[in-house]
Amino acid sequence: MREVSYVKALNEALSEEMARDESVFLIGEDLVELGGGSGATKGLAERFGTHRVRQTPLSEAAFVGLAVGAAMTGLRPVVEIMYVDFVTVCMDQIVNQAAKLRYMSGGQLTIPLVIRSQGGGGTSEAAQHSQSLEAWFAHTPGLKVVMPATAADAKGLLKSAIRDDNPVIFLEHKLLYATKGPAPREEYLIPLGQADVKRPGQDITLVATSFMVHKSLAAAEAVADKISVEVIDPRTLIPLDIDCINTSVQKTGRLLVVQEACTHGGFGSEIVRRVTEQCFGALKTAPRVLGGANLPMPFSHPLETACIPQEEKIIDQIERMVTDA
Amino acid sequence: MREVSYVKALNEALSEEMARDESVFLIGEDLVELGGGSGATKGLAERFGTHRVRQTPLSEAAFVGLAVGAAMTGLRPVVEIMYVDFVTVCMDQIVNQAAKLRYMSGGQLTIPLVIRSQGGGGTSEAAQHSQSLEAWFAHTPGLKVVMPATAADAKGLLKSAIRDDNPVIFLEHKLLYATKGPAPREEYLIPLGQADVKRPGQDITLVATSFMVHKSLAAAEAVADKISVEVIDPRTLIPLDIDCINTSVQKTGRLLVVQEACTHGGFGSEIVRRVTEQCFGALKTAPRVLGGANLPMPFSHPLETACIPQEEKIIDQIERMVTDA
Amino acid sequence: MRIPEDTLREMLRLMYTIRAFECRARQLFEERRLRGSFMGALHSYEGEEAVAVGACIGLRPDDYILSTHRGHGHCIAKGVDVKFMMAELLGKETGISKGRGGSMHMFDPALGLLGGNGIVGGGIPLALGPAFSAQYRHTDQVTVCFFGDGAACQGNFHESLNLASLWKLPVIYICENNQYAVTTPVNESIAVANVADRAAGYGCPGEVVDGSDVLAVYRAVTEAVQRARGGAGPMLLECKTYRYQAHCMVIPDRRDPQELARWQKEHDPIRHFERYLLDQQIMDEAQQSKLNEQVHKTVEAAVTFAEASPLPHPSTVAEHLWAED
Amino acid sequence: MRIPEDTLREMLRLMYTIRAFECRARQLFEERRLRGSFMGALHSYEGEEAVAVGACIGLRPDDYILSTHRGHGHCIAKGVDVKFMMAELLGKETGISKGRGGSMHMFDPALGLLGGNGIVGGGIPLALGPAFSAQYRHTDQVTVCFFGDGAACQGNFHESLNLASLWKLPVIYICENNQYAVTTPVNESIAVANVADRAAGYGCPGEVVDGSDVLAVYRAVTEAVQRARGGAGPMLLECKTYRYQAHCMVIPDRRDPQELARWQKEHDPIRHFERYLLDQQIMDEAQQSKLNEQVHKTVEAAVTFAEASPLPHPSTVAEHLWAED
Ligand SMILES: Cc1ncc(C[n+]2csc(CCOP(=O)(O)OP(=O)(O)O)c2C)c(N)n1
Ligand SMILES: Cc1ncc(C[n+]2csc(CCOP(=O)(O)OP(=O)(O)O)c2C)c(N)n1
Ligand SMILES: [Mg+2]
Ligand SMILES: [Mg+2]
Repeated sequence: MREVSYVKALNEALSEEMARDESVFLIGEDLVELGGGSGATKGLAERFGTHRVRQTPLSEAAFVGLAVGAAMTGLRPVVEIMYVDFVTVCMDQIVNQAAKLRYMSGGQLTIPLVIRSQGGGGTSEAAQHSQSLEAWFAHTPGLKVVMPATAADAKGLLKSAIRDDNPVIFLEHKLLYATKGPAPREEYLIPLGQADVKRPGQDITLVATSFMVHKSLAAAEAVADKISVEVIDPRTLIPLDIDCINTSVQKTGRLLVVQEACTHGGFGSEIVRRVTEQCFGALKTAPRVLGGANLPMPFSHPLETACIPQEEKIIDQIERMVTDA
Repeated sequence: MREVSYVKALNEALSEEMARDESVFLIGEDLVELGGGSGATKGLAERFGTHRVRQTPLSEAAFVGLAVGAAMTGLRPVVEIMYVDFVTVCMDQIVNQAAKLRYMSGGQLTIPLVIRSQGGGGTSEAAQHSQSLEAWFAHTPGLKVVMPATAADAKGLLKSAIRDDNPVIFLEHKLLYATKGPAPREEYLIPLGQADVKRPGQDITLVATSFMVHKSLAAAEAVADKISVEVIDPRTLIPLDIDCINTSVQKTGRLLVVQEACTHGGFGSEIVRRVTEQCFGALKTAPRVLGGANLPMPFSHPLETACIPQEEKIIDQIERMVTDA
Repeated sequence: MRIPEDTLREMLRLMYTIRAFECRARQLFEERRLRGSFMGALHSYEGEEAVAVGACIGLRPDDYILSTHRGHGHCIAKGVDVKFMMAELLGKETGISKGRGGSMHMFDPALGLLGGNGIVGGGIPLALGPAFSAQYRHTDQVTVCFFGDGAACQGNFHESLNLASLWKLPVIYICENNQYAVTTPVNESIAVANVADRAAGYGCPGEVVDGSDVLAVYRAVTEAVQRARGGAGPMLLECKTYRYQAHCMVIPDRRDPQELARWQKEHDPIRHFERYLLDQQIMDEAQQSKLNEQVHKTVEAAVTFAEASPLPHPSTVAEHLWAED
Repeated sequence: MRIPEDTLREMLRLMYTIRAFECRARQLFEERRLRGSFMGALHSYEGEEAVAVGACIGLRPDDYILSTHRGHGHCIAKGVDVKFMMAELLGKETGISKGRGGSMHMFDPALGLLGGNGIVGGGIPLALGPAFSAQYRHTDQVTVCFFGDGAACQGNFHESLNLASLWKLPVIYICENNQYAVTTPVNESIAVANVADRAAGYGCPGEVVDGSDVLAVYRAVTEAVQRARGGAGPMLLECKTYRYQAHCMVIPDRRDPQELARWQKEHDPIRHFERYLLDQQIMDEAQQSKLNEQVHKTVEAAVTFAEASPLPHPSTVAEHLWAED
């Protein structure tokens, strides 16, 4: 299969869906010439016109609100918020409006909306440009939450998100855009709510999201001669394919969640809660979360590195959990 | 000890701290005549002047920002956001500014700020006036999070929050304001980070927050003839007195967290994660969270009731966990 | 502008209906309060009837409106049957939002009613959406967005007016300046005399309108609608008005009683319009009081319908969250 | 207004320093990029020097400023030693924010520098705080808040201008209109010709200033400062200017090169001011180039200092989060 970059895969998904359905339009900052914060929308204005690729003023609350209102009235907006850190200026339109409108209206409204954004650290952009905020959205009933880790997943999941009739928060990672992987050139969909076993194994279940999937795979490879690690990427947090995770933990008896978001109160804790509840008898040791430091992301490289789970730490945690019990 | 309502206890705390320290001022909507959303600031403008009780336009981002900036420059603002649901319009000033400024400045700035707000359901105010959003703040490094359940705790904790040199999110509950309890008339402080065992017990540890403390105590009482329930109110989520909870679970072997917030990704999951990690060997059954429904809060009374953990459900869960293992 | 007599009579009927509905809703609220049960927050539109009616009567069913927390008048003026509204207020399954929404969240997309809002100013960005959608789909539908003087202080107002004007969206922003936001008088929240004057800062026309004169509102809105339908972009109208009741049912009214009396005496929208119809010999007193009686009967029938309707069953609580359910 | 010659010479020195600093910082960035290491986001202030210098030179050390993502010029103009800035850019422990902040987050409260901001418009509400604080403490300190043409589209702008004007806060809002927000030209983001014209909507004076003329900026700001110190409230100044570099180091510049050339030829703030000083016989060419050489030496010494400084140790990463640490 041809190799394609994550950002190109996103671009293809947008392009295919725009070609397929006239009601799909893009809205956000600097989408036209720059292609948005990541380049994912490059070339789309040329192809589909600025009528459908709407570059906005710096007014996130207004353009997210516009998108929600457009979705209520039959369009299928795909919004870009340049960095997920900036959701803080438009949280209301996402949380109190988009997520709740269908329910509050007794099912009368449908909000087919995708909000794309990028999270994560590792580029020395400091505390206001490096957060991983998926836990906020996963705690907001009415939102689906998607976090693709590979080019193939990015394309298939974004297409499904666009076709979904609910508001979907689609979280990319800034260090993934340039990564390449195999992905079909032709059209395909990956359903929301289906985890992917990225590497099968027997001794421990490692659930990782977004960029952490790659670090976890590297860690799994590094210990492969002594420990057989199963790496699962849930791909979507809401809906969560808990069955896939449970099945794995029933087999391995051990669960380690690796997330970049701050450990405290992150979505990893939610996975631990559910697995503990549902697989208690099978657990050989306490499930754990290896997450980001409970700190704002520091600027300086060595400090930033210390805040993000690194391969060595994952290896260390795997080894301790497997020898532990 | 005299009995006092929760809202009066808050009022006393504000009043005492304003009298003690001129740099303390209040800011928010309708604080003067109405006393704010709950009446907690009633009479304070008369006593201290509108110079120190600042009633604002409907501009949460502006007045939270003002408070953060005032805190940077030596004042000690106590902000009221009428309902916690409205933090969505000022999340940036809380999360990207208040919480991060000290760290980003390398410790040069100090932000002695309290943001008071009310959460919770039970009054048929529907989806945009009934949320419990503590998990968002607890997942934001740099914020302390306080949730008093009684009049005595409300007074002692609010006074400590005001004297704390960090940004503190202080979450009240709309059904608690009218409740009464014993609280010293004179000055006292309750340190942040100290849980309170509201009822000692042997068979199961019940960790409950805010209004759920009272429902949990009622449930504990109801089963008292057959099951001995220990009810712990952490009182502050950040910092969390995990030692107190662990000690209890080491004794009981069982943990049930009762929270009003949506179960998925709530702070209960975080407590479960930590207790499971730290008390794994002592656990007789899987820790559980009994939380709110994963739904926007519905308006209609029977639906709303179904979304909030009720005494019977707590009893049922206690019984199942104790007979389970 | 010549207005057909039928339209004039319909205006009066709608104003009567709003007043009767609000009055009856308050009674129901009080009755229930005495019985110790909640009906949530109830914000009366009495005194402001001319705004909703003057603004909506000239709209087509496929034109959109965005309403507020004080929204019953908007719903009635846009053509919603009061029996579904009354049922909603009582939290019944037959309610217009199936009991999920309540007073602040009434929706009827088939009539272009895209909902009230519990977040002050929350509808302002949403309104950009249907307006954009109409422009995108090349229809000539317009959107009317109601908001208060309090809401005019929210950042949403600024972002949305700018964007609407920049993109020439067919949206009419109507500020219902009823002189207060809860207890805060407008001169303590807005630094200038007229909200409408701010339109200049966005390059769109603004106009102050006598909000107690239904014909003045009708004329101003009709002109704005013509402009918008013709592609000339948005307009900001500020209707000066006054609410007759306290902010909502649970908040005491401490406004100057003489101020209220003066507005009722000199600016009552219904009396004013009754007199006009008499003067123009369009309806005599007998016809007017007959119409009013009919309206009261309709409202009474709505109460009967609502009281007789079933509450939603708790087992259905999760319905209407996801589009696929 | 007679300006002392020393002040004029100091203005030139500061403008030289800013340009030399930015130029050197870009070189460092490029060097590092070639070596495969990050320096985060770097936003050059070249071309806009007259704004920061004209605005800050007349301020007292105890006056406050709030800066932006493009903030190096503001820091230098407010008196920060470039060696601590350079060390911050390289993420060193000796950096002005101890390496925690980086380019966008430089703080020096002792000099009144209350920080840059990674959130566009994030500083606008914060600026209300020190202004309020000065009013509250009865000092005559003023606050200057810088923000861009992009930031002027954020809701924060509206809320803050209104509140500042309403409460007559001693704050001067300076819009640095450099014609673009990333790739979005100002006429595609603001619906009117001048941001300054919006001041009328808040009841405070607004003025358009030639941002390439340091004396024009100085005069306008001095007047605004006098007003504010005297208790007459805020003012909105819009400085028309142009940035010479791409939005930041990682974004390609696709602006019309002739447009840039024209600004550089006709409006270069440094050349313009050099010529003025020659004309007024305050400094001859030799003196100017000697000054410029000194400045370059200072900047070079800063680089040496920064390069020689240690990186923060990862074990210290958690320092500076909480006030009590
Ligand atoms: C963002 C937000 N802040 C505060 C509130 C609480 N609140 C509800 S209505 C209201 C006053 C609204 O005033 P205005 O916009 O003038 O409308 P009116 O009630 O006068 O019709 C306030 C402060 C809210 N619902 N949302
Ligand atoms: C709330 C928010 N939205 C988007 C961004 C991404 N961003 C960073 S700088 C910038 C442009 C800012 O333009 P302007 O305010 O004119 O300042 P300039 O860069 O021109 O100095 C954007 C969109 C951000 N940092 N914050
Ligand atoms: Mg009002
Ligand atoms: Mg700019």
